[in-house]
Amino acid sequence: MNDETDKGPGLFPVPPMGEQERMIEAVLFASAEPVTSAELAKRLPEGCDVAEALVHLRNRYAGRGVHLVRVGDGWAMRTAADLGWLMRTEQVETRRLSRAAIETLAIIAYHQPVTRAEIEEIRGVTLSRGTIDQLMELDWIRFGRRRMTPGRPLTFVVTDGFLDHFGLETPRDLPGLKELREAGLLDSRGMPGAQSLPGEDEDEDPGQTELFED
Amino acid sequence: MNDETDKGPGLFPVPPMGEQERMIEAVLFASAEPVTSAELAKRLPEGCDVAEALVHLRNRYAGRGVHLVRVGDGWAMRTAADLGWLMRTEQVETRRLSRAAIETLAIIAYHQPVTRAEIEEIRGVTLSRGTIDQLMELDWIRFGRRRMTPGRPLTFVVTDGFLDHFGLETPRDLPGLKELREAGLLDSRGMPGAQSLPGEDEDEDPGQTELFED
Amino acid sequence: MEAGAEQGDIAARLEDEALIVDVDGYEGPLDLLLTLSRRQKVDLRRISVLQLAEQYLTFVEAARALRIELAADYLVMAAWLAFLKSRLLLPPDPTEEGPSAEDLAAHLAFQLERLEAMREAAGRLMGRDRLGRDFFARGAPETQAIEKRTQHTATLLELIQAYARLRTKDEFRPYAFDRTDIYPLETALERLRGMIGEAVQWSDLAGFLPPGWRAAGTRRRSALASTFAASLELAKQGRLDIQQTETFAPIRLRHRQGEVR
Repeated sequence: MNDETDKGPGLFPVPPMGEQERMIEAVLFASAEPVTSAELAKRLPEGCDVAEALVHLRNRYAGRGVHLVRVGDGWAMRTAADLGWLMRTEQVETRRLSRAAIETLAIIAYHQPVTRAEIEEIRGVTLSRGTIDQLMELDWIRFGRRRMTPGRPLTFVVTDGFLDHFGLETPRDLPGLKELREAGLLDSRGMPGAQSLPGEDEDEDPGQTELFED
Repeated sequence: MNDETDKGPGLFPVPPMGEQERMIEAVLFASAEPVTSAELAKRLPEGCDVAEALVHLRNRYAGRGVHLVRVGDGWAMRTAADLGWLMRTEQVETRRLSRAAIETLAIIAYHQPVTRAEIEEIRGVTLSRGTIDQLMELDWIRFGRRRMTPGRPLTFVVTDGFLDHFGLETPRDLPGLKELREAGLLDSRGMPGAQSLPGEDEDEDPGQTELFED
Repeated sequence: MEAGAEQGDIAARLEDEALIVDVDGYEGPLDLLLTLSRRQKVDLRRISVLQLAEQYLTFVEAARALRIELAADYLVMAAWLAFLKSRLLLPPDPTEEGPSAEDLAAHLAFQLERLEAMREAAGRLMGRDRLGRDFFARGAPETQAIEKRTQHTATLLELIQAYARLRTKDEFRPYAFDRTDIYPLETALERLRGMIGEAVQWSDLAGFLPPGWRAAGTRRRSALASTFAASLELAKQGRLDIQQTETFAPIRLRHRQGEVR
């Protein structure tokens, strides 16, 4: 935790922008995990303009072997993807995901927040035990808020860990999201005339689209 | 992915110096250990001038928040020494919560307000003083109201700090047993007509969500 | 029938059989429908649902002919498609309520298109540059140990798994029936095995219930169910005969005559 005396207002002049950039550079280099803007602001001396310093830093690393990337609310340094072949020794062997797990992950990412019943409706098959478990263990999905519909079902959403892993700044950057939405393929549309069963949720879904709204 | 054949001499042109610099930058960034010049030369395509690229890279980082430094006979990226104070928050050592603590916390979260005797009954072991102290210190639990039963025992409830840490809006968003089972996070199947454990909720049916109904 | 059509028939049948052999490879009826719909070689938006329904029903028929047991959800889908097919073929009945056959067909087409879209999205997602494979985090995060503070932490998953562990620790014990209202099959079997030798005459099943389980209610129902299941097992082993004179009449048991005990 930062000591308050480090940043007594007015006691020290605000460091010049170049210096602010250096500080952020150092903090981001030191951390393997993304660091949020709020966290950066807390660490830097009072009066620093984190957002602006981040813009400078991002430009500085454009085209380099290492990039500044945004991950959800956080920022991180990551090596350029075109140099992945150089890092063979650092590569981690990831467990091969089942087709069910991959599809479920995509459905959660594109439809979030999404309930279990909706995932099953889209895949047309019961979600097998272990699929959710596996995605949670990978820290790619987590529980969202309960849907305010009968039965108040749990929802699932993707995590910042998911964004980090797939090199996405926000869930809005999912490939093809816009086209899918325009084609109406992300609408939650029930069987016409079907009665909603208790515990199941209907189309009225607060928050379904709001996540992707600007 | 490239493989060994990719750097057969003369097959590919030597990358330009700027590119060699990028490659070394990425390798040093991603490596857990300092990397020797010989190792760098082995990783880079045939014909690269590692020594010269290192000089360029070192100059590029001169005065930045991160430096290229020599460590033993290897090379590494290190944050600038004058910015060490920024890294102070990095020193928090996180340790897993003990099994006793996490179980106690879970019981409080799911059954709040809950008395010490009830926690002990569910876990089947005596609750040590240190466990409660630790959870209090973490600001994850606090005292709730006294139970209006003989002896008027104190109860425990979870705090907003708890909700914040676990990314929950309300304790109601905690998944219930049935939902855990459906999500495959629970291995055993429920026994038909299984009864609640002694000392638990007085309700007939221990549906988890009910516990938090107002 | 033209020879060409017949040959086409044979080809289609062989294809169906190939599908059936592979039925375990399909992730449910929707997945199978998606595969079948590719045979039409048209954009999913222009798919003929009627034709698709027929293909699916042919598939189920073929499975039946080969005596392959399909999972229940495949049969549910078949029943629904048969219903849809008849609705699509008949002229619409203006007095009938509910969604039209066209609406139902359109929804099925939508489901197929959406599933395919999600498959493609999943493929694109997995094909992206990925952390730890194509791009990398700092290999040596720096921590300068000046002031060390230990912070205990836990994840939500750990929390709920801890809770689940507590709540289910009894259930992990294999069949430890300490639950007061459940009369386990094993116990019923053991009891019945001991008693049946005495049943020279036809005796009411209820007479074999243990004392304390005979009063009406959950306990009686559980004991009755288990004892009946046990009697079926012993009948299968040839140790007793079961008789019921009419529907809902009392079930009676008798030790099988001549059986060596």
